[in-house]
Amino acid sequence: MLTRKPPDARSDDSGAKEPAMSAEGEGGPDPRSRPRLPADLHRRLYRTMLTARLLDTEAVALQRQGVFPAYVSLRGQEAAQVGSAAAMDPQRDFAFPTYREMAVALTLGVDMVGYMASHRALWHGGLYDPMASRFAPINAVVGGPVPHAVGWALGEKLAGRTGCAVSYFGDGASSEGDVHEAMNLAGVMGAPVVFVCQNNRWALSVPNEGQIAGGSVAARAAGYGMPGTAVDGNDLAAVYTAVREALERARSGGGPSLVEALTYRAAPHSTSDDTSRYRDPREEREWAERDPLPRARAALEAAGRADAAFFDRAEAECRAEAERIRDGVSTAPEPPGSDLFTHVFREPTAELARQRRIWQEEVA
Amino acid sequence: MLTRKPPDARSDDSGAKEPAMSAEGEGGPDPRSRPRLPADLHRRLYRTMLTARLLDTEAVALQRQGVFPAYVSLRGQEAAQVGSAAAMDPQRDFAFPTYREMAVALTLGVDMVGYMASHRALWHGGLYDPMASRFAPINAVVGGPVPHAVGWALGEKLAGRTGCAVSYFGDGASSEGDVHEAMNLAGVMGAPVVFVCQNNRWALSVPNEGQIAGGSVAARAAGYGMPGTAVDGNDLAAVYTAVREALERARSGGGPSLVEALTYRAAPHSTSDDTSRYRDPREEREWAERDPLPRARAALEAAGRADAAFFDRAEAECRAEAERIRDGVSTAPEPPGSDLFTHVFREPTAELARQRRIWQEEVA
Amino acid sequence: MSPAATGRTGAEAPAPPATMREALNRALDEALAEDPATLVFGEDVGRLGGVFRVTDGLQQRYGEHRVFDTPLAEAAIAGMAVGLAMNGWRPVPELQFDGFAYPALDQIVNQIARMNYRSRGRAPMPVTVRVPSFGGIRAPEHHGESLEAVFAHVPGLKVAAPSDAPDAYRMLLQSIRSDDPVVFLEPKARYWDRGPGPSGPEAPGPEAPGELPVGASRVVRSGRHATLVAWGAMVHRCLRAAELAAEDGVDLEVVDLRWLKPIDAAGLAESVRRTRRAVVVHEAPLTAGLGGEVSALITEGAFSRLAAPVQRVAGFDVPYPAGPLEPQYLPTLDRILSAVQRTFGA
Amino acid sequence: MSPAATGRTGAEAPAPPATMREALNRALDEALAEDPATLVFGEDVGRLGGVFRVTDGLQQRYGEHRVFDTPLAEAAIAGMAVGLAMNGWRPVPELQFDGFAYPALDQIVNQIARMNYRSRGRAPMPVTVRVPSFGGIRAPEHHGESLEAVFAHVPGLKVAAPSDAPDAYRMLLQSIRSDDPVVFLEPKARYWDRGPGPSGPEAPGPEAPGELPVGASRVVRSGRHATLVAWGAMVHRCLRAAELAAEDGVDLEVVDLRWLKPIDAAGLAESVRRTRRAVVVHEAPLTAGLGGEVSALITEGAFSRLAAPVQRVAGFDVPYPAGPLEPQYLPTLDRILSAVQRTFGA
Ligand SMILES: Cc1ncc(C[n+]2csc(CCOP(=O)(O)OP(=O)(O)O)c2C)c(N)n1
Ligand SMILES: Cc1ncc(C[n+]2csc(CCOP(=O)(O)OP(=O)(O)O)c2C)c(N)n1
Ligand SMILES: [Mg+2]
Ligand SMILES: [Mg+2]
Repeated sequence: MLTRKPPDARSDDSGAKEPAMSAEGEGGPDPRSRPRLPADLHRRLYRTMLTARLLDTEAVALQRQGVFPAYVSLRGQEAAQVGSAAAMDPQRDFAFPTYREMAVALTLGVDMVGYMASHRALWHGGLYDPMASRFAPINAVVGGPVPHAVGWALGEKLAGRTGCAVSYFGDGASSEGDVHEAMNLAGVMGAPVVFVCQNNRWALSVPNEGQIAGGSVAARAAGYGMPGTAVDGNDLAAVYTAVREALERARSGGGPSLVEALTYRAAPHSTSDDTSRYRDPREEREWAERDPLPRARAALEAAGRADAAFFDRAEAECRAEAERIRDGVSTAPEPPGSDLFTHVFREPTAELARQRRIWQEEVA
Repeated sequence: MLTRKPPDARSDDSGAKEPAMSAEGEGGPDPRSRPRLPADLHRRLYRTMLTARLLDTEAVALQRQGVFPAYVSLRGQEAAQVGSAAAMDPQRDFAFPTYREMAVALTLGVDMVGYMASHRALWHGGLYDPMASRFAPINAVVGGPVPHAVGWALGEKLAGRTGCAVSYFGDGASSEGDVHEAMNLAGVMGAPVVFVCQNNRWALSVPNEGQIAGGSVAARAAGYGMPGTAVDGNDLAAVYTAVREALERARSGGGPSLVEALTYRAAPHSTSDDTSRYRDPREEREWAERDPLPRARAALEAAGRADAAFFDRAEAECRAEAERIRDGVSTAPEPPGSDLFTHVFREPTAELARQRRIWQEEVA
Repeated sequence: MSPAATGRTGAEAPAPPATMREALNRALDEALAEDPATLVFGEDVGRLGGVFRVTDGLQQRYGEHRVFDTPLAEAAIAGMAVGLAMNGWRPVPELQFDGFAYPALDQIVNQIARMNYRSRGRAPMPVTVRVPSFGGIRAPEHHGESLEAVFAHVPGLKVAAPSDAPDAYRMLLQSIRSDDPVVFLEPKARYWDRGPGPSGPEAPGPEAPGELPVGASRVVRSGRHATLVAWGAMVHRCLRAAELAAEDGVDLEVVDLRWLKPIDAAGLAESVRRTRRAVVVHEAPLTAGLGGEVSALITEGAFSRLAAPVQRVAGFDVPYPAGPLEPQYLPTLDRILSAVQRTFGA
Repeated sequence: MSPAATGRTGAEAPAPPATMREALNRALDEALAEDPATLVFGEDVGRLGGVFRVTDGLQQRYGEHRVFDTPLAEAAIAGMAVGLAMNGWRPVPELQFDGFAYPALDQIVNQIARMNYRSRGRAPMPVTVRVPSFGGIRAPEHHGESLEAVFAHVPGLKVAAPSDAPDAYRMLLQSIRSDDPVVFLEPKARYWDRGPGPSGPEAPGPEAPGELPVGASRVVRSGRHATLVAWGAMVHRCLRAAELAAEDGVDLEVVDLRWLKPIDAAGLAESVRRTRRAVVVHEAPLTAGLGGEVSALITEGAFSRLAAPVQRVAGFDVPYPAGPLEPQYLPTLDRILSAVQRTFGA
């Protein structure tokens, strides 16, 4: 009789739960400190992270001003999102986001006014073109889009094409049945999909301890016969490298993989949330020290890849970009009421036409 | 970055997929051949297996005669079912079956006429008393009852009692989201539940290869932080020992475990099924050599625990018992039509009373 | 009634009427106090006290064994309730939002609703599934859905939808005390309202629970010219419509259906036999909505008295929309009043 | 039309009319042949050819890439269809039985039905979800359920339920060719029947697909005294009831609704304006069943002509029962005829 021991969540092969600080953030002579990103890319992604941070801050402000009814901040997860999305080939691959992947959208070049329109409640799925952007409509069902990514990836394989799907989900989502069904399906079918779990430690008010039996999402991968990797999700290069490896594997017929990016939801779950009810502010302070943005900056500096002028310009240009998006979404026109009826079906029905007439006569 | 390799499904620590023949079936001087069951229990369980086999055979015949509209045979799984159920404490524990656990019911002392009534389509859940029998109503939703077992077990823990739940499910069920959610829940809550997966290699027409990514259900346990064990499911003593260990662990506060009993569905999925469409008869013949019933008999003989007289008497008595049950279920009265209305609610509604009157006037 | 409960609802200085959130919280508090088998669980109901604070303070008061957070897994939440009930507990799970009840539907329909039947009464399911429901709060997708027609169709379930705070209190206690499974739909848009709806009769306070039996509707405004039938937040809107109609001399009766299964067919027929006209109003999409059932029941029960076909005013047959379109999707006062007019042949 | 398809339906020796299983199989075959983007998948649909053999031979003909078995996971089956559709495929997933559609419901309602809307028409969902449905075959629990009211309530879905083999063929091809998602409910009890129902008009053969538009009902028997409305296997039962009534000189019209969303409200009104009486018959439980919707639509469309309230004959509000009780649960000929009598004031 062969007994499997539960994995030690902190042991080496199940993914460290306390993300080891990457040497990047500390400079120094440690050989691991050598940048794992090409210099150009490194600078570019830093700017994307910065824009995301600034736009996120604007969005929180817009909610306070009543422009957005609510907003879900990704603060603290910029490295996980930008690093993973940058590893994709935007010509071939396709991302399936949740509701918190703003920096993924930004990295993939999604129309950000259209993206943020979802937070202004102009249209649930956003007003960008998901097919042209290769970034599926914003999806609020936790776990729901994960099987979509597997289906898309399988479709790519069936067609003999080489694109990969990237499926984003959270630590909380890992408990949903859909995620299990999707991973097993991907494993059985050898679908070219990379599951990117942003473990930001919290699922609304529930911490990992109350969510993830065994302590590691990455460790689940073994049970599906796929590689599972836990990385420091606040280390831009580490995330980028892990996802890139997984994409290369998928692209060359090696099937699915799972990358768990260990990060932190630095902000409340949403602007309606009150973290004081359930988490210790000390934890937030601890994680503030691992903020991925200063870390990425320090890494650039340590590698001698950017000087003060670079950072000044980045700050100015990224801020301008964030403000452009902010202004764009703030002033975007509301969709006309007739849009209620326009997109329900491709082949319209008489009954819906009748209801549209009622709307026209009695509501519009 | 730490990469987990997919487990080799045939390697030692993820559970052998080809069940190693237990030495019991071969006799010989191998130290592993020493019986792992007390002699009395060994004889008793052999008789239970034999009754199950004979009753199963009667049931198939009843279907051919048109007494049962359909029947799902457990042929080949007697050791897995009898061994696991015998490890339970029927005073404290509670079993949550699927639709194929006839020999579990038999082992637990369930009223078998009431059990088989479900196959005669007298009442879907069976006509036995599930609460008194500590054996939940027959459940046809694949994966559906698994969370029930976790809830029951959690209830036991909350009450400070020491009972354990035993959750039965198949290899096919392991793909269902409910099973994942239930296992994660059990792990997070430390619920005293033993998950017994009877991997009979087939889920209707789909073999393990098309069902279980990674190849092993037992290997999934690690991802939930619980022990997972793959045992030769046709080895009565091995199943008994593994489930007993798991129950002892659960009972003493050690939380959930998973036991995967590797066995074989020797019969078609149900009497409506046609295996020639999807599986090689050679496979059936191979597995016939590992039939758990002759193996249990050989083990008794090898251990000098039973002689010809014992087997003759067992044959006669078990056959009589199987025939008693067969005759009982064949002649059991059909439930009255009013039963349609009797058990819908505990607190009846006027509307249902009205419908019952319609039934009385226009149907009965 | 338990000391804990009386301690909070007794003869102290008269407090302002509770909001619906507070009323529901009180009902849960009382249920936990009066029966140690009662358990409250779900996503974020423990430490956080629920996203709407309906379970606020309960974990502190009754401990982590009685009030607890679960993993994010709706099927498991509903499914564990089955096992808990089979082990003698009285589970009150919460599904965080209407739209996220779908992953739990298999367990609710195929398991919770049938276990008593399947076991021939041996395994009753005294389970109350709370679901913050309906729209009107400009929420994200899947946070404004109306699933009552789905639940009401399921044999073995009872379905409640209160419209104001005092009734929410009474109906929740009644549901939890019931030995049958109840799906309890809470109108999110009314969570912050105090007391009964405008023009509603002064409903009895929390001290007089359960005086209306399960399945009873109530007339929240009597009138002579037509009957409006609604539940949840739409009751309030119908009361507003009745006020406006009254200015034009049209005297509308408003029936708060309260129980969506069983439905008070007799009460509906009684009202419409008097008024001879009926309009049913709901947020859910029109087609196959519960308005069809209500319309059919009224027609069956009052056909010879009906002056006009029962009118239905409902959400359109479109997915629940985002912010600015929400008020155009939900039944407006104009649409309700137009429907009333149609019953007068206008 | 593809050579593969014509080869089997062309000018060879006249074959006996196909059973519904065979007709559906032919439609799938043709859909696979005519559009290489069509995929058929689900539990046991490949090697086995489906538990009812509806997909028999398709994997052999089109290969494991076009017709394949999935793991036992309904949410994944529906969910993968979304991704496949977004990648240009035309998925035709099967859910093995009605009762096992519940685990897929979240993906069907919250994803498949909404993706076109959510994406403002950028990500259409040409998905046809086949569900062997309804009762009447003395099957185990969860194998005799009627979910049409649930699906018909969902904005963004279309719902089909054919009643005989030629129509099943046409409607399935029409559904697969549609760019909107269709839930296709196949009446298991009719799988083995050949040709149109008794007394039904000789329906056009498979060679003339789709001549009725999506949403059209059809009169399968014309009559003057009352209209019976049904779908799936109940159409056949209504035709039998009409034969019996004819013996008593009562001339019943039978409308096969066919499309349960959109519903042919105009067709229903037209028929009942002529006959002045209507009975709707379905297997699903009465309360909140689609009969309520049909009753309301008829009442709205033909009120001034109605001689009596629309009658509903449905399954009782109880979980679908086992074997011997099944015939007592399903609408009987007696119940249908009694309801007709009630429309005559008897
Ligand atoms: C199926 C489902 N259930 C519940 C919710 C409500 N809800 C929204 S976000 C959330 C927590 C999600 O946690 P996680 O997956 O870790 O993602 P994060 O919010 O941390 O990014 C919950 C419970 C939902 N959106 N979908
Ligand atoms: C949720 C659900 N989906 C589909 C089915 C139809 N079905 C019945 S048994 C079965 C195969 C089950 O395989 P497994 O779990 O291995 O159990 P076994 O039949 O081998 O005992 C299927 C697909 C079902 N009963 N429930
Ligand atoms: Mg999280
Ligand atoms: Mg199996």
